[in-house]
Amino acid sequence: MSAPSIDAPRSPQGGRRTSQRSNFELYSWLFMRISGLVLVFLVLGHLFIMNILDGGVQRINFAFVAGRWASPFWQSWDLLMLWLAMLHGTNGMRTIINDYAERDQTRFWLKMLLYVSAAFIILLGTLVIFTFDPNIG
Amino acid sequence: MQTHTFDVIIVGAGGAGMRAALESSSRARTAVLTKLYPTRSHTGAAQGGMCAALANVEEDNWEWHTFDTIKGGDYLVDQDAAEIMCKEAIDAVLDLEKMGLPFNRTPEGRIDQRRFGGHTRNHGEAAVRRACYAADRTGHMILQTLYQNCIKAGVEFYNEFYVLDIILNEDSGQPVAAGAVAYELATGEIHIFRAKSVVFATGGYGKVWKTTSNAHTLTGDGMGIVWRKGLPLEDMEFYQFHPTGLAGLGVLLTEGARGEGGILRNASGERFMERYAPTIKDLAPRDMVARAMVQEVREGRGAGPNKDYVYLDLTHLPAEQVEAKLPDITEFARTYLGVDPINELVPVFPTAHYAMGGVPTNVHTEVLRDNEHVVPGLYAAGEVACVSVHGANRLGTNSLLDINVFGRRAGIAAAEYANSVELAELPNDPQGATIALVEGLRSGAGSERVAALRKDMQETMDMNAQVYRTEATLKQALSDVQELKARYKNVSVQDKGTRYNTDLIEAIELGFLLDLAEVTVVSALERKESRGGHAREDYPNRDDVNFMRHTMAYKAEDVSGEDYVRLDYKPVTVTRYEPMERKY
Amino acid sequence: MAAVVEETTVPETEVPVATDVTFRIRRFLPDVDTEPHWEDYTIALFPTDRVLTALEKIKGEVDGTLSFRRSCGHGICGSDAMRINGRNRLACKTLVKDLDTSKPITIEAIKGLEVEKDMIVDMEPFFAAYRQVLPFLIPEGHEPSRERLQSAEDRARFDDTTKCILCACCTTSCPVYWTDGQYFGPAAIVAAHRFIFDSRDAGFEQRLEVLNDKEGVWRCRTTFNCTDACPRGIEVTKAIQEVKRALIFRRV
Amino acid sequence: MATTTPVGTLYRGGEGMWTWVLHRVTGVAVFFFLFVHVLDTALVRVSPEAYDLVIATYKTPIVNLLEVGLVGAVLYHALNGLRVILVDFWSKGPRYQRQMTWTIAAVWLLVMVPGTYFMMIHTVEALFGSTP
Ligand SMILES: Cc1cc2nc3c(=O)[nH]c(=O)nc-3n(C[C@H](O)[C@H](O)[C@H](O)COP(=O)(O)OP(=O)(O)OC[C@H]3O[C@@H](n4cnc5c(N)ncnc54)[C@H](O)[C@@H]3O)c2cc1C
Ligand code: HEM
Ligand code: SF4
Ligand code: F3S
Ligand code: FES
Repeated sequence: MSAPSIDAPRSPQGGRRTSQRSNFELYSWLFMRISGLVLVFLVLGHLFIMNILDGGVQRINFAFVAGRWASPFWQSWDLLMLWLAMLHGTNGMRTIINDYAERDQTRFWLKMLLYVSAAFIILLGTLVIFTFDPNIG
Repeated sequence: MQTHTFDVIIVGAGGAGMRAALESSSRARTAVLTKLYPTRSHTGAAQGGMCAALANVEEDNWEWHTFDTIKGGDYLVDQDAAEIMCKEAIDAVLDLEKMGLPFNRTPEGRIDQRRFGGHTRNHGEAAVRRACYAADRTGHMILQTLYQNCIKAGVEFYNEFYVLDIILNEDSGQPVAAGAVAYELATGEIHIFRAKSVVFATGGYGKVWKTTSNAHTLTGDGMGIVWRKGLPLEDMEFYQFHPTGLAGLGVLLTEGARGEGGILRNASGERFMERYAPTIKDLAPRDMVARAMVQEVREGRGAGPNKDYVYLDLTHLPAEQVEAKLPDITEFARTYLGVDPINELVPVFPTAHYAMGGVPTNVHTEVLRDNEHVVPGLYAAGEVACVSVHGANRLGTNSLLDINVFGRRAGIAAAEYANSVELAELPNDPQGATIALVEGLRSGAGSERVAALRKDMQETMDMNAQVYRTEATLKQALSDVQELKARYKNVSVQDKGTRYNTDLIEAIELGFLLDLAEVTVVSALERKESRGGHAREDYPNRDDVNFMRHTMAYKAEDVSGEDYVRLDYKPVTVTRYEPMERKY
Repeated sequence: MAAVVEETTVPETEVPVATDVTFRIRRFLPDVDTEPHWEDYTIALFPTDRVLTALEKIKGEVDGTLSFRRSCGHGICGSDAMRINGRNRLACKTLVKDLDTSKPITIEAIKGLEVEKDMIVDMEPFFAAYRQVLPFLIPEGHEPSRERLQSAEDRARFDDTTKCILCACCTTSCPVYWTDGQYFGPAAIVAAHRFIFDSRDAGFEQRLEVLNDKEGVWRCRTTFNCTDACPRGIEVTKAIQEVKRALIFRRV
Repeated sequence: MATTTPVGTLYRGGEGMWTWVLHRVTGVAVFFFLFVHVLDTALVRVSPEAYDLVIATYKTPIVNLLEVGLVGAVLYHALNGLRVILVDFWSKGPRYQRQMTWTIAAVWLLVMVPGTYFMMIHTVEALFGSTP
């Protein structure tokens, strides 16, 4: 037919590939929920302490951080929060890319960019928490 | 133009078509051509149930069912066919269950059954629970289940292909099926489907009337195509008007509502059916109930501002029962009339519903070309066909049964025949007539509008050829229809495009409707008696001496080349039930 | 041809009056148009008229090229899903009185499937997804001679999802489906649900295999547009949720 | 084949659709903030001065306002996340999703009103001087 037609967004013209027999999507879906539950405490707690408890952001400075990370409790809190939030956020971003990137190529490269930068941030953050030296400077 | 070749083609993907396809596709190369996506077929609108003497809830047997069918059909039923249907009914229901149909269940987990009009215990003693059902969505479940099983079986569908002609080879002096011509809605292209057998399962033609329970697409294409080929149509004067359509709209409320205990009342609240059918009252056969309702209105006992309807009363039934067993019709009343059946009376009036007549076939579903001879390779099943198991009036639930029993038979017969013969040669220019029809309409510069002609036809049919008829009204209808046919020659199609030209299709469909309206009226004029769905006020009694016979209508040409309807008659097959008075 | 009723016999109450209603319809004729455009039509309608009646009237009396699918006319065949005032509905189940007629009523094709002409879209991808979830009974063991037994409770378990008429209102209201046409979509999942929770069915594993796919149930973000759109009142999101849980608790 | 993009009206989804849109927007916003936040915190490894310098910007009124926005976004995302989890795992969840939506809206307001006060109080004091 030569008549023009309106294209539907990424309609499955060629038929979709059938299942790859993996539970990846299932686990990733579950992970979003479980990590979300844990993050409620970690992130909301973090925000509460940092932003609202006596003086909020005004009292934060190097010394404050140094004091906090002297305690293994806060160290593990922040570490867990970092990992979970980043994995959760990255996985969420992956979904969003899957939704909106129209071409397979675009989708692939966007995801690569996402994974690389996420890995970088996670490693950097971990490094900072572990190797933090309060006596620097 | 494209040409396709199959062993069997089935025209129509309603209950009858898909039941046939399930049988045929496992035996021969089969294609289903349908103008609608299969799940849009009107079988899906059927509500109440499908009868079979399963005896799951009370004593019953297929012989009683046969008797009820014959008596309900006012003895115009071919009794051998009715026997077959009622006997095979049990397996038909069980087959559907095995295919996955979600029937309602008894406490023991068996298929539940309920009462339905005209179905009785021991030859009319009392109403019997015989209708197997899935809430008030039985047809929906049947259609879905059959489609699902067609997917499972890998049946090949050509969706939105309008069959506009059959191809008959007449080389040997008698017509033999050779295929069909179809119009593809998406592209406007004409396709030729060659096949050894052709099964017609195109459903009814309720759109001849204005107030109807039928879908917009029930335009009698199959009957019209066969008719134009010079093949007969049987018993077209017998059309069923279902008592309980939503007043003014025609949307159906199943007889199952009365099966569950619903009562018809007139304006003063009287249960008037007690006067017309003292034994089974509201569960009398449809023709009787419809006439009673019209009678009440005529005698001034109708309700509403125009006193032109009666009430269906469900208010005395427990709300849970209504919600659970009649959920859809409850919603229809709420949506379309703003009436809540739980605590309000529902305005109802008869609505054009079902064609008892149609393409004559024998019990093997082979299409007849006269009283005795069949057209080899041509089959018909479902509402388009007239076997005749419904005679002058179909009992509720017997149609879903009909489409399953005879749909199955058609599928098997068509495939077996296809496997035993060679492909018939195509006649010259098999698509010529169809192209002329399509192009003639598309390029025509007429001034008449399809919608206007259709409206006029429907109005005259509602006025003059509905529940009650007389010589005068029928003559009026006939002259109106003939005038409309003349105007139709000048009809205009505004959409000149090729793709999805529904304007063109509606014009073609109107052509079939007008033909069928004429056949209906002419057949009705000549049947000077009252029987079943055909009630002549000028001849109020049944006349077994002169009219215990089927009408066979043929399209013929008179000396001046004008078309007219030629009538002939065919005897009724009687096996063991002698006609007697029909009292309930 | 209707019978003439004398003025005096008609009570004053409830005599409906026809009023002018404007429809703003998104037209696209593939034979002439390169792009869809909006067009207004004003016709007289009764409050109890269906939108489908209005479309029929416009087609019959004003512009025969207006194209849409329809069949049953009362919400049972699923032909006439379209976007009415921005929401997916069946034209035959939407009454004029339930819409705000002070503004034009907008009508356009459902979203996410290719528009072929006016309100007609290509339904093939929709049915293809349906076919992929194995929407048929996969029984276990050999056939019994009579019916398979099923308790009323077991029958009730999947009643809701048996009501589906495959109208596509749900799938084409789903934001995920709009952008990712590969997603099976709610209607297909509803079909799968109908069989997964049927006590007579033994195809659980096969069906779950399909739904566990990358484009299967996990794609659903519980936006509830499907549930809101379903003309049969099916709790679509709930059905999807039940399938998700079935996947997790039987396989994890 | 594609010649034009369809420009129809906006789909008029219900609460469910809009809560999802917001969830997505807040999720993305928080994700990008987290990025920046890890980077700025990493400055503690560089020198206390560098860290304090960056942190000082957090204390400016404008960034403080953004800060409130962030907390609002995280809070909404968390609450709606809980709603989504309930929809997924509580069998009555889908039926009560609307009620849950209004509940989280109420909770969000209940937390954010005093929260904003506490977060902004210092800024307000710094800008206009503390009230005696
Ligand atoms: C509202 C309602 C309720 C009913 N309730 C009951 C009930 O409770 N019990 C009962 O027993 N009966 C009931 N009936 C009657 C029964 O449903 C029908 O008679 C029966 O379903 C007809 O089935 P069918 O397969 O013959 O035709 P349909 O289901 O009408 O199918 C016709 C098929 O033919 C196709 N077709 C038509 N023309 C063409 C063409 N030109 N080219 C290609 N394809 C074509 C269509 O696409 C369609 O697929 C009811 C009917 C109605 C209207
Ligand atoms: C505070 C507690 C949190 C909870 C309870 C939570 C919960 C959830 C849940 C349940 C989802 C899945 C939504 C769905 O499948 O429809 C989700 C998605 C997402 N979350 Fe969170 N989350 C939290 C914190 C975070 C944080 C800190 C980030 C940023 C790093 C984040 C970023 C995202 C993103 C980007 C998505 C994807 C959104 C989408 O697909 O639409 N979340 N969250
Ligand atoms: S679930 Fe509802 S909206 Fe979706 S296709 Fe079925 S009937 Fe239509
Ligand atoms: S609209 Fe779509 S996202 Fe899920 S809840 Fe319905 S399928
Ligand atoms: S026309 Fe059948 S659902 Fe609207």
